[in-house]
Amino acid sequence: MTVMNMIQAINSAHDVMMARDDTVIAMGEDVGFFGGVFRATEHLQKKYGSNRCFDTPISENGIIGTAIGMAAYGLKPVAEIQFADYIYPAFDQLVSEAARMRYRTAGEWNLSLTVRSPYGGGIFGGQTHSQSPESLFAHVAGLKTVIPSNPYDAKGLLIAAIEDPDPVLFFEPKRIYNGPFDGFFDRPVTPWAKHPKAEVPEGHYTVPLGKAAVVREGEAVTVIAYGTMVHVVLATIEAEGIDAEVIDLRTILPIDMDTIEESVKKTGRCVVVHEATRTGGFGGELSALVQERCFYHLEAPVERATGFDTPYPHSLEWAYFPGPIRIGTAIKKALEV
Amino acid sequence: MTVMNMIQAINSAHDVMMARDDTVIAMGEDVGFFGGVFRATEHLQKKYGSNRCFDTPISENGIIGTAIGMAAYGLKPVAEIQFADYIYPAFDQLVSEAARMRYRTAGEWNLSLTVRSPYGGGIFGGQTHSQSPESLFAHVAGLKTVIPSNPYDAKGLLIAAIEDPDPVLFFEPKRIYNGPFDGFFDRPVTPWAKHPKAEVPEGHYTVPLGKAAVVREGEAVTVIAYGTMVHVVLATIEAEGIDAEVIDLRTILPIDMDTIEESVKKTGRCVVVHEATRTGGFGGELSALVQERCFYHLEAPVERATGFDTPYPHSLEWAYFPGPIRIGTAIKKALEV
Amino acid sequence: MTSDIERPNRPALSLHVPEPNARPGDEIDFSHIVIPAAGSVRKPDVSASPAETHELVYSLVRVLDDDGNAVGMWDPRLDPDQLRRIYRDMVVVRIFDDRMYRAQRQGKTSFYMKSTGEEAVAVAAAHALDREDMTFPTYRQQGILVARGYPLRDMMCQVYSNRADPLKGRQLPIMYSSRDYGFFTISGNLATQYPQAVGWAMASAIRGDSRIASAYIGDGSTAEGDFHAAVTFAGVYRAPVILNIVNNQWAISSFSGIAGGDLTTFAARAVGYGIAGLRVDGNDPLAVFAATRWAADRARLNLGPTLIEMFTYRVEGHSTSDDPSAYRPKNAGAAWPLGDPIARLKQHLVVLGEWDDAREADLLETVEAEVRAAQREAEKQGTLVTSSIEFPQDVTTMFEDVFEQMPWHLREQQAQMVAELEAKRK
Amino acid sequence: MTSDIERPNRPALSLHVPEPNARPGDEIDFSHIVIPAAGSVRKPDVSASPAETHELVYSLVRVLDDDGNAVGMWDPRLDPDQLRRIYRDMVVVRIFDDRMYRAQRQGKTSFYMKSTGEEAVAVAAAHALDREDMTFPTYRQQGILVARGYPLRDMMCQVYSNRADPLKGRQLPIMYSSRDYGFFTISGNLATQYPQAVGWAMASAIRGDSRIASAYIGDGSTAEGDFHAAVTFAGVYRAPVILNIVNNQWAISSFSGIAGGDLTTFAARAVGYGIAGLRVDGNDPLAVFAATRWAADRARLNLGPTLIEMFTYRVEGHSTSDDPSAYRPKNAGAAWPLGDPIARLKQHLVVLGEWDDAREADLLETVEAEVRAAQREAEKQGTLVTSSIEFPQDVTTMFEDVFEQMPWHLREQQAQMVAELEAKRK
Ligand SMILES: Cc1ncc(C[n+]2csc(CCOP(=O)(O)OP(=O)(O)O)c2C)c(N)n1
Ligand SMILES: Cc1ncc(C[n+]2csc(CCOP(=O)(O)OP(=O)(O)O)c2C)c(N)n1
Ligand SMILES: [Mg+2]
Ligand SMILES: [Mg+2]
Repeated sequence: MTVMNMIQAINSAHDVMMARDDTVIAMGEDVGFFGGVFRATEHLQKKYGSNRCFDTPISENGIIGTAIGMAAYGLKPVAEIQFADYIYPAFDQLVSEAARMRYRTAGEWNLSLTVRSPYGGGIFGGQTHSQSPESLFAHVAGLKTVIPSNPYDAKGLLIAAIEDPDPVLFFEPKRIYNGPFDGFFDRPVTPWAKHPKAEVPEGHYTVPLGKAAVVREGEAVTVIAYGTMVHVVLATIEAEGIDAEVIDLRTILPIDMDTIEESVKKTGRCVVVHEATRTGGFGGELSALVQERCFYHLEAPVERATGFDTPYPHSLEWAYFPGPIRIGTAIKKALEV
Repeated sequence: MTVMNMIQAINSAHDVMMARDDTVIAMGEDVGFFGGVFRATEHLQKKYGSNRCFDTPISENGIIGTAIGMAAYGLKPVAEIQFADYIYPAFDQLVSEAARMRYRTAGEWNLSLTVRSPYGGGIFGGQTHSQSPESLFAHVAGLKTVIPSNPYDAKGLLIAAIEDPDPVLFFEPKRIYNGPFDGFFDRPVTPWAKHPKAEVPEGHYTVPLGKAAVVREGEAVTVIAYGTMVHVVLATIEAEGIDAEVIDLRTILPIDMDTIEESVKKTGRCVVVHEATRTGGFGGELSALVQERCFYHLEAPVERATGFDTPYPHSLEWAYFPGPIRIGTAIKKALEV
Repeated sequence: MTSDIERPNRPALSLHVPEPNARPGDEIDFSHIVIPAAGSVRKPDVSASPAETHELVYSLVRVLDDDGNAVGMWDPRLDPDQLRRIYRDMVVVRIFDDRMYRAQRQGKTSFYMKSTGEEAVAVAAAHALDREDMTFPTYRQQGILVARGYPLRDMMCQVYSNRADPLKGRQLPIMYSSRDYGFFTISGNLATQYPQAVGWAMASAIRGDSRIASAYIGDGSTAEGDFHAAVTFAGVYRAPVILNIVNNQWAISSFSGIAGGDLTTFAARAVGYGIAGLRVDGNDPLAVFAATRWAADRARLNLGPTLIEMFTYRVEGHSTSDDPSAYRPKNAGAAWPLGDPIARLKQHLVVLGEWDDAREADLLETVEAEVRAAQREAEKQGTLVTSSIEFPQDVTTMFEDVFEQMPWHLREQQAQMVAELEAKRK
Repeated sequence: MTSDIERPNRPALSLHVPEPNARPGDEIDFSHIVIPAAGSVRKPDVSASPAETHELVYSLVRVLDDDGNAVGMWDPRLDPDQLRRIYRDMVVVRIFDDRMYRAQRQGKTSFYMKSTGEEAVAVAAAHALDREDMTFPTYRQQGILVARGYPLRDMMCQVYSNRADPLKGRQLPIMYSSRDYGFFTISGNLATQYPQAVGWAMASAIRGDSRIASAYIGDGSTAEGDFHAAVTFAGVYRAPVILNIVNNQWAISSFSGIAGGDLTTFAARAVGYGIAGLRVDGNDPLAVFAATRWAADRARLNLGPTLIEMFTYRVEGHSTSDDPSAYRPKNAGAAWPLGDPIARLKQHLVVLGEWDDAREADLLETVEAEVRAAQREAEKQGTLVTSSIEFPQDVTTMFEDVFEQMPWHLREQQAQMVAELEAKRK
């Protein structure tokens, strides 16, 4: 066990897998010599050669298109999209190609392809360095989507993603690369070092895809969150003194409904939290599922605390970001009746 | 008034607007001389010149990218994407650019841009001529999305879209271009001629964006649908003898919540129907909104009848398509308790 | 900086929209097509620099002259048996296309696309590749499957979406896929296969493998961003890939000018990217073979990609959904000055004394019989079922292969569908 | 078709990954840069065919020689006043950049990007365009705003996201937008502005207007699909647009070889598309001016687009988030053999007898004062507020301009946010 921040954990997942399996390669803009703008692929080119870790042209479309070809060949590419906001040029290759390959070939070709991308807000990155597009991919049959909330999970989930025989989108909440963020923008930043989930094994292990984690047990209400929001939710309920059960979804799709149902049936109340814009966000799907499957257990409407339906505004970040007040309000509303 | 099918109504909307406003232009693959693969732009090049109605290279990206530039100049382009399944290469220009232009320029630039695209299944078009991607766009702040269900609305909504100062996606359910489809694949096709909504004024009129239509009043349950599904729902409740209130949403975003709330508060039950795959589909958002806003009126969970979460299979279409049985089952479930 | 709000000295601009030189009712006119004499084009050494190939992008590699002789440096000097195999495969494709076209017209399937006039582009190229090389075709290279001996019956089963359809009814007709035959799954989305081919080739290079990739794209589809990504990546990493542009001069109803074909050749794209390029008479099977072999040899020597424009003509409609007489003169296909690839190879065989009427009659009869037999076999497995829920396939397979493991939500939906079908059957 | 499963005759392939010729610790080496003598490049007639320009894409249009003389056919023969205006504008940009860079380091904003060494590419080009022409810049053409007289204070207010920020705090610093100054809104998404510029130019042509568009893209960003779409559409419709590629040889940490720059010039892309192309010494303000004017004249005559590679060097880091010493030798910028555009124009003015030390001192003093004054004014409107909810702007504007009319859901969210802020302030 070593203490790692999220970047180190992600770097370590690459390293472990590239050492074990020489079909694993890392590619993306600035990923090679420089090791990525967030340094997630640092040292890999030096260690494994530029054959297995290299810079690509600035063409997200080309990155995913060629990575699909490599996966079709039998490699396990781990492709970085520098910011999730820049994944859209690759949308067609992801949706029409990666997602469909196994199906349209009746299993003849599968793609063991991982697409990593720094994701989410909280860093004054403005409209194009802050987005949370997970719900767009959750709607696409054939894609898995994963969002870790801590170094331990990040490494274990990334290894599981790389080993998975299907394409996995792996969104990394960049706000918590260096430390968990509780949403109180005016408090000092805490580094990962103090967090139990920063204890990360150096070698190989996996955290299974499709399994949520109950990160806090509670009786009053179930709060479903993922990524940065897990920490904000925990800080919120602590500040408010609410006995919430907090589920860190970890995998967006396939959804771990068992864990959710069990919890909601126990608490009778549910709040869904995400950074992404509200309308058409993944919260809508979760809310619909919860009320479909737990209707007779629900004592109050399922509430959502989310980003607002505007582009991500640069300087108004702390009015935009779903922080403790927004989440606290939603939880209190769910507890009202 | 003339009797028009949907293609004729859409063609007429172009014609009326191109005659009234010489900043309106039509462009897209095969849109010029040939008049579009579904003939929606027939005669326009001849009538208005190849300056105002022209073929484009096969680059959806380029079509939307240049149309954005034209709209920034002050034109009102109506761009056709040949099939909604081929809109993904243009996703970045739509999401990162068209949707954001007014916001990021603080209102200095707005885009009066309409993107039309044949959409949905029911024609044995296989995976890439059958998709219903509306929920992807509903999640994007800054885009409006419209889906008509009949010739009268198609023309009026398209004119409203062209006149709208913001970008509008206009998805045309291709299964009902030539006649309403009731979902009973083994019954003979009825042409539009027999339908009251095929009576279409020849001149200018609008159907407002953001306004749903109650196409059938009823007391037992509210069914929300749009596009082809409106007809399948009507046929289903008739076959099952259910006194449902049927809402044709017409505009996906902005959502007409007033109409929905009023209806659900009356009936106490709600079913959402769409062709798109279920998970992350727009039904999730609608379901979430209904239970958030009508929770204490709901006597049963909001049900969803949707496409399955697989790619659209060519020959298994009638097992995939959300037909009368699937919809009927959902409605009956909503009525059970 | 001038600042003249009224801009009196500035003339009015106007938009140029390319138009083909003949529309329905006009006389077809191919006088603008420049045809260099067969054999007149230099063949660079296989290790030539890209720049040394660039004069070729403005010419046309041609081997067969008007009299059916193979001439010049590009003559691949194939033995008569191989010529006959190529000939036979092209004949199979044409007859196959005709029968499947008719099957669609008879309502046995939803859709079909022929490759009439373009058979050489697929067949002769496949003969010039190794059997293990991976091809990334469009819907007009069914000839590759034929050349590699893929069973016609299986192709037809795919077209029919029937019980024996290897793709389980999931794909539109003609969207074949066969890993074993090195035929990458055809996508309904144009151009996506191009960067995938480059990625596959890069992977082969990363692994120190010796197999190369060969990709196809239509003239119209070169406008897609995927084309640009593919050629950029191929050049940067010297990917062992052949990038074929099949310029059949039409993209549904728009002519190649709408894709930029009035400005320069499609082969000239190679100059812009600084990679090797060739422009080839796509209706000349020997030229297609020779150019493909040259490019393959380059790729195998780690000299990187070659972009090849296969210059040909789409003789028939785009697909069964298309009627080309709505946008071009009726006789356009027949008037194409570079002739028919099958007729041209036949003439060559005749000139060589390796073919005659008897053999021709024999071949046609055998192939017709073979195709007919395959069709009979295929139809035993059913044809497309449209107005019924009596599917030829096990309908529950619809939920398989979305992922390797079926998640709970798909299992639930599968059960729901089974229940629905039972209800429908009642 | 060969079929050798074991493939004994096939050598192993390998992947080529381009590498710059110097990394940190190495001696910087620009010996591969070919620099034709100033004045040595022919200037085609403005109505030349694209093909007549194509030899130029492999050369370099240069006007200023090593001694500061303007030589050759491309000399735009500007009068000294205009030269001094261009000079002054470049100086303003450099001083502005330095101050804003420092402001970012002082925590007054989140981010900044300099254009050091690339000032001519924006400033001299802007001087060669009409004031009404629309420019579609990247984040490194702030020089266009300066050249067009946009208030420095307003630029700074945008950088500070303060009360007077014309973009209401919504955009990252330096993502300026000004319709009135013909400066199209900068996007955080690379390359998207390129097809937009072509569309704008097409619209101008459709309307019989006389204004043209000028678009900018970085060398790295040419790999995006948008680049390909833009050039394809521009060629097909002969759009009145100048397509500038600013080749500063770096894209964050990757050198231009990763974008294909080792294979040919970026200007050579023009050959591939069959449009006019030029390659220009981007550090020579007179060459930039002349090439831009030539391309603008062509566009105004309905002769279509010109692709111009502005060959320059990114002297400093990519942005305030970047440290270039991690991936290239430290002194790279200073060693760039084509010099500094400001120094070169100054030398020319001195040679002409139109500049001297006194004027230089005077200019620097005036500009420094001007920039400082603007900064003072701007800071009166506040600087970026990060750890507080005391926003300089009216925070409710966050919900405006998503659509022209605010729909109910945004009104509800706006009210929610107001309530939240009240709660936070308690
Ligand atoms: C991304 C995408 N856009 C549009 C289409 C519709 N479409 C199918 S074939 C075709 C024409 C293709 O022309 P070309 O590339 O020249 O190929 P050809 O049919 O001539 O072989 C079009 C526009 C599609 N399949 N995919
Ligand atoms: C679509 C997209 N992908 C990636 C990025 C991240 N990014 C910002 S600038 C940059 C490098 C651009 O290099 P170049 O085009 O050469 O322009 P330069 O910075 O040298 O002016 C990258 C990769 C982005 N902004 N947008
Ligand atoms: Mg074609
Ligand atoms: Mg650069």
